Amino acid sequence: MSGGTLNLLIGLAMGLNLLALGSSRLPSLIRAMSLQGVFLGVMPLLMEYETLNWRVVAVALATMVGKGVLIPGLLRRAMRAANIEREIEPFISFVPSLLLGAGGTIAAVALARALPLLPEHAGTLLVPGAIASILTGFILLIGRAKAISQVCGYLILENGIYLFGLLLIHSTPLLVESGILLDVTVGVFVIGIIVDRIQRAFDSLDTRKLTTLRE
Amino acid sequence: MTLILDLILRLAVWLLLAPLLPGIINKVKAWVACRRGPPVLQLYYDLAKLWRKGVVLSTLASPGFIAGPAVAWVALTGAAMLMPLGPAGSALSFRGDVLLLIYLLALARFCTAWAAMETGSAFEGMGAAREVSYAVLAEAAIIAAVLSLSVQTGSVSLVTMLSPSAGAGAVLLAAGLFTVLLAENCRVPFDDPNTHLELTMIHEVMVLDHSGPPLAAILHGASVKLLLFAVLLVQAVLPMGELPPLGVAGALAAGVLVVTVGVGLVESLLARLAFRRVPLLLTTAFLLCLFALLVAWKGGAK
Amino acid sequence: MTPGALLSLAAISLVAGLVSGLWFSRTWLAFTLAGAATGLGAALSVLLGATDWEWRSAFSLGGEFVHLRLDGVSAMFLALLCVVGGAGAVYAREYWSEEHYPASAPRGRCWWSALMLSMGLVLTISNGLHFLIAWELFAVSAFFLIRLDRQRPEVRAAGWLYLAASHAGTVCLFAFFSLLAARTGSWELGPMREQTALAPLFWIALAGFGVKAGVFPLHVWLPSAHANAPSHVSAIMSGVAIKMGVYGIVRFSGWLPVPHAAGWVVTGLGATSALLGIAFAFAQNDFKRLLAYCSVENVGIILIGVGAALLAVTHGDATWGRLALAGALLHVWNHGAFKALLFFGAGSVLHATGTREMSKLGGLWRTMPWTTGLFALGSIAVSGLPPLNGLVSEWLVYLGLFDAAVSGGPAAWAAMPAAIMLAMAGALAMASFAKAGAMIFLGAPRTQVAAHAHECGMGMRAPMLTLAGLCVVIGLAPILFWPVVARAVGSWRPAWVTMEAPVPLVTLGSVHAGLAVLVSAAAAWLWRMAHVNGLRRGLTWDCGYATPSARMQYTSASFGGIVSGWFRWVLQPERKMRRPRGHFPAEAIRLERVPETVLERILGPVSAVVIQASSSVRRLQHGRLQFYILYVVAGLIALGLLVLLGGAP
Amino acid sequence: MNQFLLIIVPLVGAALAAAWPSNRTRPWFLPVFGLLHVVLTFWLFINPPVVAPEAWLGFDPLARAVLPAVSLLFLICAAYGVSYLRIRSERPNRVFVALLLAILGLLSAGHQARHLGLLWIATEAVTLAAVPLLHFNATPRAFEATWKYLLVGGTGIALSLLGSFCLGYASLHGGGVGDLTFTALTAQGAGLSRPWVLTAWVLLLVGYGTKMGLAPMHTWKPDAYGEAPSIVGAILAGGVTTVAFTAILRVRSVVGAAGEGHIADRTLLLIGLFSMLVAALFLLGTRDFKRMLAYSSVEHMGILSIGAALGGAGVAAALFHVWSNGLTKGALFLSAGNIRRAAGSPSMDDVRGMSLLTPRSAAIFVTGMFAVTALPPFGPFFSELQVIRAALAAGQGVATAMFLGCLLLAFFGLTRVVFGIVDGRPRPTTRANAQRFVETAGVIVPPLVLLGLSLWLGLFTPAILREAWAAAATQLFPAP
Repeated sequence: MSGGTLNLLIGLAMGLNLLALGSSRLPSLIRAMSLQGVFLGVMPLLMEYETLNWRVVAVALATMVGKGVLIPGLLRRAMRAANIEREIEPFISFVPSLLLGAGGTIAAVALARALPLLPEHAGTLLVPGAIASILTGFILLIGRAKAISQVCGYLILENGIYLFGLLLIHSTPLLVESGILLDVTVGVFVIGIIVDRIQRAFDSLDTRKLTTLRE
Repeated sequence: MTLILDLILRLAVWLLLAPLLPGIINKVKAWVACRRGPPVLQLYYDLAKLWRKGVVLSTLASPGFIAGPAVAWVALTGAAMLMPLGPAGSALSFRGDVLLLIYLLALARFCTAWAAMETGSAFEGMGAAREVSYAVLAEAAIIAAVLSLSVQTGSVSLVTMLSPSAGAGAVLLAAGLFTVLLAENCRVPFDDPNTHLELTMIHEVMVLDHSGPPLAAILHGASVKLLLFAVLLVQAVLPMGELPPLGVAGALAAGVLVVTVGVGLVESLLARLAFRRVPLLLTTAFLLCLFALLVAWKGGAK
Repeated sequence: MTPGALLSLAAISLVAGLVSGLWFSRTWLAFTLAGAATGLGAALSVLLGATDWEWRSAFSLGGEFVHLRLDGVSAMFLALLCVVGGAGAVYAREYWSEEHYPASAPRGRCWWSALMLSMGLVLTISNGLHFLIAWELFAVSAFFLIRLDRQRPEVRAAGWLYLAASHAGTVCLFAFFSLLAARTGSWELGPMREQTALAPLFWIALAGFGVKAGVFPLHVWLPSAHANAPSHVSAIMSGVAIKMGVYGIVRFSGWLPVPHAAGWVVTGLGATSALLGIAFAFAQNDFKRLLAYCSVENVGIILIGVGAALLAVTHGDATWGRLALAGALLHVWNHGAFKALLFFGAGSVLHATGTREMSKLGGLWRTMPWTTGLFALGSIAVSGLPPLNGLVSEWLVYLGLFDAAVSGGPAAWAAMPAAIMLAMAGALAMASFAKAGAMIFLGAPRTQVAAHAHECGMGMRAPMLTLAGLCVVIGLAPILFWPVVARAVGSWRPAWVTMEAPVPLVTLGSVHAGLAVLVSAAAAWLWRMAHVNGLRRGLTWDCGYATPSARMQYTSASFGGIVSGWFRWVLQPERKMRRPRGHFPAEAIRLERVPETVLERILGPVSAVVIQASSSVRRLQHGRLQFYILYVVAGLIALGLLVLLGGAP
Repeated sequence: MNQFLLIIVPLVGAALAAAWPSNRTRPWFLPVFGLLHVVLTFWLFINPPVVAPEAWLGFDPLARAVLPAVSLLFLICAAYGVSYLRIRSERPNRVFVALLLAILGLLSAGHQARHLGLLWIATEAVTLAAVPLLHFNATPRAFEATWKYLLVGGTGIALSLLGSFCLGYASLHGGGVGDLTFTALTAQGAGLSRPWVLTAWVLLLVGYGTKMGLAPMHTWKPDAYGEAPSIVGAILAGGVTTVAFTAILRVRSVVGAAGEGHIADRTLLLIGLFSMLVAALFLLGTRDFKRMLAYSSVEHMGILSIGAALGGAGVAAALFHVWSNGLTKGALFLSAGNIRRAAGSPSMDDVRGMSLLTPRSAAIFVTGMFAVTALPPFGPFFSELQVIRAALAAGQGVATAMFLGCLLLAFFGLTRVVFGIVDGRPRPTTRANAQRFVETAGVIVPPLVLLGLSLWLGLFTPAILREAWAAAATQLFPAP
């Protein structure tokens, strides 16, 4: 039954990817991302529910708090400071990114077949979901002009990797957990700080302004 | 002792006979033009007169202006000493003397050009420029001719080289060397020794400012050079190997005379070429010698 | 004393000079001369002795044991280095003196010692790794010497061009020595003629050393470097440094097996360099450029000799190969001597007038009699005219070629064209130096600077006299030098060793001597005759023109006009002219400039293409983060595809 | 125990420095702890400990072959840092000093990590710790550079994490029990699942390649090196990149054990050549002498990966090159820093005639440039020659030709820029700016020492070093 729930959650996460790709308004983008973070936080609990131990719980909590609350909050603050509401003229506009994302998701499902899985993972959507989120992350990173959207893209990319990491959470917990914790630190501290600093230095979050360093 | 005697005799022959050739040439030209013309010995009189005359030196000229003709004269006489005279052979013969001969001629040219540039006159600059430039092609032709001779005879020293065998090569060589002779001695059609328009001259314009003994040295040197080339030409093409010594001497003399007369005839029949055509003719001469070389080589190969 | 002791003395004194040069010019000179003398002693003791000198170190440097070796070939080049290096050091003290160049004179002294030291190392080292080290040190010290006067942009440009070209050559040498090491399994150098698998390496070596030697298509760096360097530097560059390239070619064609075509290619390269180099020289107006191009010609002559020797190795007999190689090696000395002499002369003209353009000079013989005489002597020598040394070596090369032609083998196909081109080159050299000497020293001064020139001092005259003496001695007594050359030939190919001269060098020498005596006698006699008969001074005959001026004299461009017309296909002169118009033309202009054809017409476009590529690649770094991440993804995809394709068994 | 000290000591130093009140005396923490670290490292280097195969962290041959170079470079940069921070006394240096020391500790961890996850954590911790150092100057340009470094580097982080997951899954799929020490992975060898290994290799190569700065993932380098203080540049170029390189080497050994070595080598060779070519083309055109250093560093990363692609001898040569390039590049960075400070601009367009204004730094800069372009007898000459020889021995003739061609182009570019700023007459503005900069011993001696080390490394390479490199090579490529 848990596998079903897990796949359901992953499917929702994939849906959120498309939402993130399609929305031109930053708040909805952030909301999609944070929601995805929360879903991801739930997953380990689902996977490990019979052998539940404190580490898994910690990971789950860290994820939910970090990706679901802290970072979105930070981004919202920066957004308000820079008072930007929406993504204007992105490098890849919304419909194409949607199509790309959708196509990518389909391709991901197909591609996942190429990689052999262990029987216990055979049924899950973990791999396609991971690939799809990674793809979404890249599309946002490449296609959006606002620093905030790029950060969201980066975090969705991380979410994808996290999804993938769940394959290993049983066998090599430490790798996964440390990875997750590091994501959170990257996300929270560094990116947050830099976004803030850039907002102050350029008093805008439009990366079009950040092209003075060039050949 | 005999060596000294031989040397003196040789010098006498070369130095005394050389001025005869221009005289003969002028005589021939006169005959063709149905004039009486200057006496055959005219050049001797001129030389004697010049030798006694004083010198007018350009204010710009350095001692090199006088040293030049002297060096040139010595170089030409030295070259003549290397040239074998039929049965008598040459004063000094060694492997590679032919190259030394060629470079002695070059030395003479260098000194004449240097002396000519001394005066800073545009005319003489012009002449010197032409002299040294045309020499490039002439020397190529000479080397090709010499190569053909040495390939033919398998030797690199004049005495043995200049006993060629008759053949197609000889004809080509004769034509080529004759043209080179005309060019090197500044005869028509390359240059006109009797013109008086400085712009059109090569050799004569180089010596415009020379006078007195230096001029004498130059003129005499020029005649020695002419004789040198005539002798070279004759010995290079006439197969005189099997004749008796006297016969060879006679043949040589006759040959030189023929060449001289030929030069005279050419001068009276042809007009001077335009300067831009000169390289063409010289190249032809070079090609003639080159063909001679190929003939000689392939002949030697089989 | 053994060569080893002498060499170590030389090295010590050169190092001492290197250290002291920064402060004390006199001490530096003493040390440098001591080093040169001892080095020369070592070289001669090897050349006149029978045995090579060899030394292996107990310690290792860069992971290799130091292995020094002085045999006939290297000793010949070492002797030249010592002579020119010493002479140049003396010359430099007056020419590049403290009071004229307070900033650069000390640097110049240090780099000079460094240059001599590194070239000496190049000549003695017999280990690939250390050879590369010494080679690069030599290249770099030469570079810093060239740009001594680095405040002038054209000097900097010339220096950079030299550095770039030299590095290109060095890269070839990297490949050469690494391949050698990879094939033989060690960096050790030495005779390995029997390992025929190594033959193809010769081509890489030829390219690498050819750049330094200034062989025709690879000579691009040479003219500007020689022209813009201080004259004593030009002298050692042209006299010795480019010979290092020749040394490399001779050395490794002697030690390694050579491919079958080597003889043909080297002879061809030599003939081309000889003819085209001198054609370019004749067309120059800058007299130092003229000398530089003349160096290209002389390297060509040397290579003709080497090529003939290689032909003899592959198909032919030793006799004419030996002659040609002997000629080439002797020409290395001769060219070193007279080219250094000529550059010193050029330096004293430059020192006196400050211009390198012949069309601004003229009539210097009055103010600079010594320089004039010495330059004239150098010109006779470089044109290969009797009775000086130039002829001796060219004569040997010619004999080699003639014998090759006479021998009638396939080598004749190469020998005969080479001989003819050599003859044309000789005639052109004579023409070029008639022009140079005349334009600089004869006639009337064309400008004020030329009118107010001054003779150089003893410090610059003495080295010139020394070198001139060397030219004369080799010219008049070539037989004295035969054993040396024969020794070198013997160590190039042991099979060819011979002591008795195969050609009548004695006769040639005596003819030269006699010629010298007669020439001077005749000149004196004519001079006396002129004075006896009475000598008047008058204006040059000007065809009745009333107001002649110095600018009416024949200029260098007009003097070279005819020949540069013949070589227009390669010279590609750029003309700017305004023909005289109307009955009383106001002005007429005719400017002619001979470009560096290979550099401007071939390398220029190529490098333009590279620069184009570079700027289009640089446009990818446009500062847009989105694209940077795209590049990462692209890299990911590309590598993924690569692995997929590579993964396919 | 000592290998832990290598990590702990600098971290303690970082903590102390962070707590230290005085801005003036804090910089002294750098040399002091740097010295401690050097002493420890070389003590371990002389008598290496036996490393248990299952250990997650250990001073194994690879660490022994690289870590001393990093430590040495850090010490000298630290010595420079004291005088540098005195010049920049207007900026608070608490974070700067603390993080520099932290980076040293994390580098030691990364070099000694024998566990996939640990290696990743250490490497990425270094990346993040470097962030505040980059915007030490707090100019908008610095923030822009940091932003790019962070996102491009972050992508690298993400990909290498994904790669690590894939490798882990490969082991899991091959019946592994989830032990991700390199010993275990190598032991599993052919048991690893092939598709997953290849995927992991690509992801890890790109991820760690981003950190190394291989083209086309090098884009962050010029910005970061151009805007960061030169001491940071030196440590990034000589230290941080080497961690990524050793990471790639370790992964490469696992892939080799899995029997896919030839594919890995091909990818390494191609990406190395590509990086060299791209770097050479950039060098031909760039007009900024600090960005020039970045591109030169890209070129040398290319050389490293080419060396890594050539098997045992190549890896030994590459490790040699890590030493020689790191030390020489350090000298270049420090002298470039002096020139930059004196000239007030990093661009050829406004900087000229520095040989007149900062003669010593200019001399060091020129010498360093020659050294880094493989002029004998400096270190890079010998190491690059070893790479060439290894390539030729491996029969890679064409690759060698391209390699040499790129070296030549890069030489043209470097000489163009370097002599462009050293020669000529300085502009009056530059002159005025240079008045305020004094070439004290503090800023001249460290680069000189680095040059001296590079020379010594080339001429008198100690046998023990060669032995260490060879040992590392055999650790990665156990002779079959």
